[in-house]
This record gives sequence, C-alpha cells and structure tokens, in this order.
Amino acid sequence: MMDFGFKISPSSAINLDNADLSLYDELCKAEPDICKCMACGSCSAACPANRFSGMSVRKLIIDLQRGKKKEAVKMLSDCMLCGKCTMVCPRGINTRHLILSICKLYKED
Amino acid sequence: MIYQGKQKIWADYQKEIPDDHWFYVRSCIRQNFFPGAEKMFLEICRNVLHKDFYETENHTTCGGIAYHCDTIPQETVMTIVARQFALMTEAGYENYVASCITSFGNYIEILETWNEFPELETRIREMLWKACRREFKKPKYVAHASDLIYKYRNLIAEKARYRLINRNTGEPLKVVEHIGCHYSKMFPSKGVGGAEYPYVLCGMIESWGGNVIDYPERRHCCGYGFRQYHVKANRGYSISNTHKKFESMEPYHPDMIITNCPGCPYFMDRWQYAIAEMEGKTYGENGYGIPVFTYEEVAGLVLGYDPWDLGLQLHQVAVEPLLDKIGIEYDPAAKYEGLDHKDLLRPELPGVLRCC
Amino acid sequence: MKENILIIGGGIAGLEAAAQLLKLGYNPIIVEKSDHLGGHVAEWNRLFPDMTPAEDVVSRLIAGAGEANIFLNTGISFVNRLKDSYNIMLSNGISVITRILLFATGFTLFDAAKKEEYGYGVYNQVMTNMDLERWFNTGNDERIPEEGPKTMGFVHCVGSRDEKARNPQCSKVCCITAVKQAIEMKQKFPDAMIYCFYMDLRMFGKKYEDFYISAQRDYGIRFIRGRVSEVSENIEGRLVVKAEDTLSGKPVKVTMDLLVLMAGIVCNPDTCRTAGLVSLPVDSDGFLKSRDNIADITESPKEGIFYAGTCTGPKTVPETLAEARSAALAIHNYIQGLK
Amino acid sequence: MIGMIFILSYCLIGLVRIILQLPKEDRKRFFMSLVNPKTMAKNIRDIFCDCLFHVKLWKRNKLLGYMHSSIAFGWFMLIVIGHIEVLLYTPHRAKLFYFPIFFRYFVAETESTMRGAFFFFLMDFFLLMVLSGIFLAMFKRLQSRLFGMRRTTNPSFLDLVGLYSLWAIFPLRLLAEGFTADISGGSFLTKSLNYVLNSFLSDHTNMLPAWWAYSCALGVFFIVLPFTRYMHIPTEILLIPLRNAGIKIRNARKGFAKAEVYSCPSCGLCIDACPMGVMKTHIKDTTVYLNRQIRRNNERRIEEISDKCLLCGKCSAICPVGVEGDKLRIAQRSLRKYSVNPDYADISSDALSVHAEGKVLYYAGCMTALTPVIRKSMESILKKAGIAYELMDRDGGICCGRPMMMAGRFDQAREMIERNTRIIKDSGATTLLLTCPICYRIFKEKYHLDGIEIIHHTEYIDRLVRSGSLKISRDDRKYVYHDPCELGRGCGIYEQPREVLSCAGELVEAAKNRKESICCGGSLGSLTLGFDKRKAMTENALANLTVAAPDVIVTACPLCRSTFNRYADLPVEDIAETIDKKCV
Repeated sequence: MMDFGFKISPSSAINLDNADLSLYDELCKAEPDICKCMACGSCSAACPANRFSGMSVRKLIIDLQRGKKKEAVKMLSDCMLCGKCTMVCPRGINTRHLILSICKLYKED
Repeated sequence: MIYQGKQKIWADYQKEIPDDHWFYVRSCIRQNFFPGAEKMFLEICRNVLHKDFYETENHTTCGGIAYHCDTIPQETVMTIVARQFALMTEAGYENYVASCITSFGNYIEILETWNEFPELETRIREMLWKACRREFKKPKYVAHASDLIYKYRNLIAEKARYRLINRNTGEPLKVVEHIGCHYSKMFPSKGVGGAEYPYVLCGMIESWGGNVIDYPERRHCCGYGFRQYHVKANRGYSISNTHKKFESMEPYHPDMIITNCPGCPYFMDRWQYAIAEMEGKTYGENGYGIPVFTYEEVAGLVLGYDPWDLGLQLHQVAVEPLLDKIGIEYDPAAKYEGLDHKDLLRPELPGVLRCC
Repeated sequence: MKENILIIGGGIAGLEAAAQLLKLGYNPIIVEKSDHLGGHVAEWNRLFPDMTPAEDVVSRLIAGAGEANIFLNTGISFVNRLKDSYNIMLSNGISVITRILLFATGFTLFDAAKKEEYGYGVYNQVMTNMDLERWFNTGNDERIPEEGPKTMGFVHCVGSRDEKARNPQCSKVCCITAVKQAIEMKQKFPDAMIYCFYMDLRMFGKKYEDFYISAQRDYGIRFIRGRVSEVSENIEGRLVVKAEDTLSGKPVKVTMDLLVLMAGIVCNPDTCRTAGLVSLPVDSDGFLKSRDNIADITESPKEGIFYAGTCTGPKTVPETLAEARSAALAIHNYIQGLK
Repeated sequence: MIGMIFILSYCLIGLVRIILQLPKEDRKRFFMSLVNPKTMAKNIRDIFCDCLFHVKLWKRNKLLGYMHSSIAFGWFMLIVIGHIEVLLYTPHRAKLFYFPIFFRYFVAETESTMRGAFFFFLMDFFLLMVLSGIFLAMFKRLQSRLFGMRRTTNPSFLDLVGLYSLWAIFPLRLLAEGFTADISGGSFLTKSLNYVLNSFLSDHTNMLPAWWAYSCALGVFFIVLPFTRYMHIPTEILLIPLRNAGIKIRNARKGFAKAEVYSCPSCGLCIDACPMGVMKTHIKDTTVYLNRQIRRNNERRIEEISDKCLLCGKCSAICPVGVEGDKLRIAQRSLRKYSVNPDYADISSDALSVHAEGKVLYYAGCMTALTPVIRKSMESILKKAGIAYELMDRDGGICCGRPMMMAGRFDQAREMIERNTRIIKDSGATTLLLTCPICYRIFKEKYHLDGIEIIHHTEYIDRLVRSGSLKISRDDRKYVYHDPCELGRGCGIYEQPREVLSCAGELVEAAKNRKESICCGGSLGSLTLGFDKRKAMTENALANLTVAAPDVIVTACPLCRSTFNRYADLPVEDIAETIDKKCV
C-alpha cells in the first residue's frame, strides 16, 4: 500500500446499528437504575477523581450505552469508590455499586 | 421513497432563469482539471443552441477559493466580485453566469449581504472606484452554468445522439448526482430544487434517460473542503469524507457520477485512485472505478462529441467501460493524442485501480 | 331572551366554555369549521399522564355543551362592528348579533414536510405524532409493519424551537407526548428498540417526570440528546438517522424502520384570518395577543372579545379546559358589568 | 454413646482444621498464647464467663441470661457432680465416660448418708435449674418479646431437631430418674416424682423405656449438633482463646472466620440490632443468616447479604459470642473477582503536596466536601483557638481508602493509603486532624504515620476546651448526640463529644446510644442498598434520637449529618458547627 503521508481515518461517529451492547444489556439486568440517568453531571462534578483522570459516571454510562467499552473502562482507572457520586445523584442511582458491577463485567484490554 | 413527495419540494424551489444573453465567467481551477468542460459549455450554448454568451479575458478569480481558505478578508473578496460585475456592466449584460459553484455561492452570498447591509455595498463601490476607477450594476440574474444546462436539458435531449441507457440491457444507467456544497446549501431558494433534493442535475439525468440514485450520504461533501485539502495535515480528513461517500453509494452499484462543481469531480475522481492505493478497494465493476463527469462533459457525450475532444483522457478513472455501456464510439488509440495528433505520452498505470 | 355568545371553534376549549356559559344562563353558539367537535383531541387516542382515552374526555365535553347551538362545517365570512355589538355573517348564510365573541380557535400542527431534511412525505417510513395517534385509533397505516418496527425513533421539536421552521417557541406538549407514544409503542412491540432524540426534555407537568423515568427504566427507551440533522433512506428502504449525541460530543447514526416526527403547535392560519376581521393583534410568538399575558390571558385588547385555549399559545388539555372555564367567568363578569 | 464419640471426633477434626487454616504466624501466636499464663487465665475466665455463666447476656437481659446460664451451668454441674459421684462410689468405672450420665441406672445409692443426700440434693437442684432454663426456652419460643427480643431467627429443620432433642433430654432424665428414684435413691425432685409415679404406675418396667428415651434424646442431640446452631457450644471454646491470642480474620472462609461462623448460636440478637431490620424484607440479611449461609456455602445469598450490609458494626457490638458481622462481610466482599482494577499510578502527587511543618494538617475528606459547613466551622474553630493549620485537600485529594476497604478491594485501598501517607509525611505536620469518622477509622487502623498524631475533631475540640484555648458559652437548648458508627463502635470514641456538648447546653441521650447507637442509614458500607431503601432506616434512627425531645441533633460525621438532614424535622449539626457558633 502506498504511503501518501495521510490516511483514511475511521469515522468518529457512533453507529448504533453495530454497537455491541450485549455487556450493557447484562449490566442493565444487574443495575436497572442505570437507565434512569438523565446526564445531569452531578456525579462528575462531585467526583474527586475527575480532576485526575476525567472520571465521570455520566460519561461512563453514555459510553456504555453507545458501546464504547474501551473508553468507559479507561475512565475507571482512577475511581476511588468514595461514593460521592451516589450521594449526589438526583435520580437515586447507586453509582458506587454500578461501578463495581462494571469492574466485574467489563474487561481491561 | 415517495417520488411525488420530492416533486412537491421541487415545485417549491423553482428559480427564474432567463433564456439568453449571459455574461460568462470561468472557474479558476476547472480548466486545469477538466479542460474540456468549460469549452463544451460555450460550444453547446453558442454553437448548438445559438445563445448569446459573452466572455471577457479581463475577468479574474472571484476570490472565493481564497475566501474559503481563510486567506483574504471579506472586503477583498467583495471588491474582486464588484470588479467582475463592473466588467459585466461595461459589456452591457445583466445576466451573470458562473462556471464555478463556489463562485456562484460567493456571488449570491455577497449580493445577499449587500441586501442586508447596504452600507457595505456603498463602501465596496468606493473601494472599487479607488482601486480601478470602475463602477458596476448588480446583475439582474445570477445563475450557475448548470442552471443553464438544466434549462436547456430538453433541447439537448432532442439533439442527443446517445441516451444514458445501458446498450446491452436497455436499462437506464444508475447515476449518482453530486451537487457542490455552495450551490444551494447556503441559500436553498437560489438553487433549482432547493438544498435537500437539488433538482438541477436530477433534471438533466432524467431528460437524458438515466436513473438517479438516492443514497444515504447524498448530501455529503465530496471531501475537498478547501483548507481540508490545501493544508496537508488535514488531507486525511478530506479523503476520509470522500471514502464515506463512496462507501455509502457502493451498494447501489452506480454506473457514473455527475457533478456540477469544480472540486467535486476532481476529488471524487482522484481520491478513488488514492483510496484504491490505501485500502486496495475499488468501487466500479471489474476493478475499475466509478467514472466521474461534469455535467458539460455528459451533455457533450450525449450530443455525440468525441470523448477525447471532451478531455476525458484526463480523468483518473477510466471512462471507456461506461462509453462501451452507452455505446459511444471512440478510438482507443487516439486517447493520448493531442489536438494536432501529437503524442501526449502514456501515463503510468496505477497499481490497484484498473485503468485503460 | 338569553344573551347570545358566539364561540369560534368547537374544540375542547369551545365545548367547555359553552358548557359553563350554559350553566351561567347564556346562549352559546359554537361555529366549527370542520365536520366534528372536539378538535385535535377528538383525533387523539389516549392522553398523558394517566392514559385517559381522549374519546371519553371529548364525549363528556360534547354532552356538557349539548344544549348550545352548534354549526359544523361553518366558517366566519365577515364581521360588522355595530355600536356595542358585532354582526357576524357565517358561511352558511346565518347572521348572528352578539356582544361577546369567544375565540377558541385552537392551533395547527406544524407541517412536518417543511422540515425537508426529515423527509416527511418523501420517505416511506416517516410519520408524525398525529399519524401515530390515528394509527392507535384505527390500526391502519402502511408505514407501520405488522410485526412492528425493529428500531424506531421519535424526533422531538419538529417545527418548535426552530427559527428555520419560523417557530422559535416551545410547543410544550410534544416532549411528554413523545414519551407517551414511545411507551405505547413499546407496549405494543416490546422487542422494538426505541430512541427519542431531544434537545431538552421539558417535563413540567403533574406526573410527567414519573412518566419519563418509567420510560427510561421500565420500558428501556433510549434518550439521545441532540436534534436529528438529516434522514436518508438506505438501499433496503430503511431510514438512516443522523444526529449529534451531544452528551458524548460525537455524531451518531442509527438505522430505523420508523421515525415519528413530533410536529409542534403553531398558530392556526384561520385564526389569524378571523382575528383580522375584527383587527385583533397578534403577539410576537404568532399567537393571538392577550390584554395581559399574566393577569388577563383570556381577554383580548378589544371590548367583548375573549380567548380560550391554544389560540393564545401551546397548552395542555387540562390547561385549556381551565382556561375555558376562566374565559366563561370573565365573560359573565363582563356582561354583568355592562348592565 | 455413639453420639458422644461422633461429636468428640468431629470437634477434634474441626479444631485441627481451623488451626491448620490459620496463617503460620497466627498459628504460632495462638500456641504461644496458650502457654502464656496471663492469656491462659484470661482464656479460662472468658470461657467460664461467656460459655457457662453468659455474663454478657445477663447484662443485656436477666431472663435471657438466666435461661442460658441455667442450662449451660446446670448441665455442666450435673456432669461434674456426676463424675464426682462416680469417682466416689465406683472409681473403677470412672474410665467409662458414659457411666456418670446413666449413673442412676447402674448404681443404687443411698441417700441416707449425709454425703449421699448432699449429692442427691445437688443433682436434683441442678436438674431443676436446667429444667427451669428449658422451660424458659420453650416459653421464649412462643413469646420472645418478653425476653427483650422483638424477632428471633427462623430455625432450620436440623436446628429444630436439635432444639427438640435438647428440650427432651432433661425432662426425660427427670422422668427416668423419677422411675428409679425408689431404687437408686434421689432427692426432693426425683423422690417426690417417684411417689407420684408409683401411685399409679408401680411397675418398674417403665423404668427402662424412660432411660432409653433419655439416652436416645441425648444421642440424637449430639449427632445433629455439628449440623445445627448448637455447634456454637464447642466452637466458642476454641474461639475465645483464638481471639485472646489477638488473631484477626484473614480469610473469608477459613481459620478465624470459620471459628466465628461456627460460634454463632443463631440467637438472633443481631436481627433486632440491625438497622436494616426496620424493613421486614431485610431480616434475612442479618449476620445470623450470613453465618448460616456461609455454613451452607450458598454463594448467591452470601454475596447478597454481605453486599447489602451498612457495616455499622452494631451486630458485632452486641453479639454475645463476639461474631464480627461487619468484618466477616468485608472478608466475603474481598473474595470478588474484578476484571477492571483501578490504580492510581498516574495521579501526580506534586499537585497535592502541602507544607505544614510543625502544624496541624487538616484532611477534610471526600464527604466533607458535600457539607462544606463542617470544614468552614472547623477552620473557624482552629482560628479562634489560635492553632496553626494547613488544609490537605482544599481542592479535593485522594480518598482515605476506607470506602474502598469496605468494598473489600484491599489492594486499591492500600495504594491510596500509600499515596496519602507520602503526602502527609512530606508535609512535616505533627498532627493530622480529621472531621470525618470514616477517614479517621482507616487512618487509625491502617496508616502508619510514625509520630504524627491522628485525631478526630471531637477529640481535638474536647482537648481545646479542656486546655482553655476554646471558651464555649452555654445555652438552655437540649442537644442529643448521635454516635456515628465509625467513630463510636469503630474507634471507641463516645465520651469526648459528650463532654464538649455538655459545655454547650443540656446533653440528652437517645434511646439507644453509644455502643448501641443506630446507624443513620446513609452508610457507605452498603454496596447495594438503594437510596429509596434507606429512608425507613434514617427515620427509625431519627425516632431513636428524638425520644428525649432534643432541640438539636448533633453528630460528628458528614455523612450522618447530610443523611439526617434529609429527613429530620430538627436542625442537624456537626459538632464543629455547634461549637463554632458557641465559641466566645
């Protein structure tokens, strides 16, 4: 293949048709409240790890819903499980247990 | 797809195009990419249809390419345009037709801006006067050259030697129409058929016997995007967009692509070669690409002009399979012969994309 | 002799106002341009948030206004201003003299075909909220496959909050309607994947938020924050819907079998024409202008002309009914004051 | 007879297994402690107090205490005296351990001698004592409320078999001895029964079935014992010396944890103690059921029970045998396998470094960030007292690690501890001040800050008040102090906050306080309890706090504060807020 000095980059668009949501569906069974997230961002704003790794439960949930497992798992790297996100969630989602469930279900690559 | 629904929209976006007496301005880049196209436009309009099309050697670029590359300010591009209008006024014309889509968009944008901000127009008049002591009247009608071919499409169809039909099967050819972004996306009412389903090329295809393909990424840019290509660091972005378009049209197996913009045919033609080299993928039949034409070239083909006189040998994607499909006669040996039968030499053939 | 009160529009506002005016001892005359009473609500199937059948609401209202004079298929031809009353010529040739005019002219659903990029009327599988309600009522629409759509979507704010659609206003009820319809579709087709594309979710009313939470958790409806940019048809005739998923900051693409456009509420052009007959002013949002948008929403700036319902802006059914009652009372007080 | 052999061998094997399962160092420590006279004395004392006299139960409820000690001590004495009798009368038979049990059957003795009468009396006395205990036990089955227990456990089938055979042993013994009393002799109980029986059943042939029934009941009891809650009787004897040797839970299922699980008598005291108990649905998630499920190896339920718990530690605090429900659960949680494991390597410490040479370093913690008033008040107090201090986590920092620890993820917690330790040591501070008991507990238990004093603000304020650096004005408001779980039961701090508060106004007590204080329901300990499930617990805890009609609820934990504040009708304050307002 010829090197032109530039490449065809894969689309950054999320294609929901072929997003692999099998793990997410499994997660939904374990944590049905995950669907209640309305992306208010309280969790991210309160998160002490956000400052270090951009950890955000809001983004985490969205990423999982869009099948972006890699990005989601990476975000968990600095989670300290302090539980502040659970304290502030206006929809009463047990984000702390959600994180543990994700840690259990998903894999680091 | 409900065809009547589209027709209803087309009916809402009809634009008044005078029949005759046009001041014609060329594109900066087309003559290098597809030199036969503009020549064929004037040839058809003047010699086939006997219309009055005036052209002056004094006209320049409209400045649009620099404007869209962010290299000149708005006042500059407006003054350049004002000078073009002055040339038209001096020549005694009121109808202004541009060969280039970006020019067309540029003229429309500037005229609309002047409508909204008359003080800007006054300032530009002053600047033009200071710069070259010229005055201008605003054109009564501004059209893109494809608007005129659209207008004359049925006249051309009457005189046509060929139709866009597969000679072997009798089926209409599957044609992708690609409209330049600056044609009607900025001002939908200024384009034939509006922005969502522009009719300008569809009308030609339908009159000349082809079938229009409506594929999901039909609205997408060809990938040129001015600074996306001109800045080398962005070039991957440019080709990625072209790639996306081809991926989207691929399942429909189009026979050809018709465009009405200077950049689009060039990039859709040349990037097919680059994509083939990068990905090993071709989109036409038997390892060929999908031939990409300007509307003037297609008009010339159906009217029976010699493909090599239309400059089709300058296309990267080989046009011969399509010519064979339609049944257009051509002399393969004459492909690389100049006007004076001088040998133009044969280009090196690409490794992946099949060419003749 | 009972006092005549002319009510323009036989929708729920007109019917409720007529019922109240009857009780107060007046003679309401309803003029309705269509062939049925109940307006848009009569064409609806069930109403949020308790899934009340629209038919029940309308038939109750019609029963309440039973003794009023009702002219169907009738418009207003012209209006003559007399000294202290109006002489109104109806399209059926009858003329009415009244001191009181009540505009209950309602709204028009935004013409979804105007949002060309969504392809309503061009693509086979694009419909509006109204079409869907009609299907709930009749079960007859070839856009909806018998086995149900595998994937479907709702586009919020079609013709609302959109300057390009010439309606920058929020239509107020579409958010909750979309959630309601999504739930109903999920109830009918439990295997369908349903997306809602929204910009904001305005769950302002009683129990709306519960409805929304239930849609998310119990029905698994996926909400994507982002306005749909364009819709295309792919080679299989399925719809390719593109939007930006603004929450992840990425474009999103999904292929669907059905797309429902939540057409918004815009001012009824007939309202404006009729209002023009008595030179009523139009507010900046395109709806009729009240004397005061806070204290006197049911009163026009003109003597003896009153408003009820969505002719002054988008409203829910309970709001419209409350306003109709309020207008009836305002009329009563006005007439008392004349004596 | 078979029963006895079975149980003895079973216990022996169990003992060896548990001891073998202990980590090497623990095992060594255990054996050393056995020969150490001090711990030996303590072991013997504890075994007597706990296993025979049930001192803890006496303290809790006299009836319950009597029930247990009468059965245990009475039976123990029966066995001891029985042996003495055997030794005295038939020394050659002493080797047969079953002999004393059926002594009356084998030997006809005389009560006419003083010595004989004395033994007969003692035997009958203790038998009566046991019987009274059994009677109480039967009564308790029906009316547990009278014994101060609102709810008891739901016994399993084998438990019931054990229970009924236990109940049957002593009445049958009485019956059997009653039949033989005229032959073998007896005292006030057996003799009088003998007269009654003889009055209508004069045939001695009844004697044999009665003795058989007695021996069968005894046999059944011992055979089912290992599979029932009565296994706690032998296990507790092992648990006590293990505990006294300072051994802790290291493995969720082996060694010390196993000893604890088998020591659980299924008494169900923890059911009433559990704050989750306010909702009926949670009754089966209490420690007694955890122990039962661990014995049954029901993994699904073990996970469910251990994840739900708030880790308030109250069950451990009141457990008569000392089962540590909270620690057992954390140990179960640590068994979970996670495929995603956070590590904090990329957190830059530079941004978090502080300079606090010779000063007090104040670590507010994550939860305090949600109740900034605590931090503000604490800073204000420090300023008023003229203390030089530095904040460690003004813009947030690394979590103390306790929440992670509670989730059973020790490696992650340890990493956070290391990171924080470095920051604190590098700061040069002399004192580490904490306003959050959750942080405080882990700093106390797991951090090694050599030389830096770790102090909770309740202690610190108390010290400031005592030293006179802080003057508090009194008012006539009534304050009730809520003991946060991690501070009270977790770290044993009960009195300092009360000292401080009694300077500020009238201190009243909650119905249940100190060691028995009720968790606010907001605890981070529970992994699975949803927000909606906690409301009832908070309201119950509030009801407990407000019995003495206080004006203000004062606590010393940011989490308790925000949890109570959500549902309380009274103002809820952190002790720092209260004191800051009252500082002169």
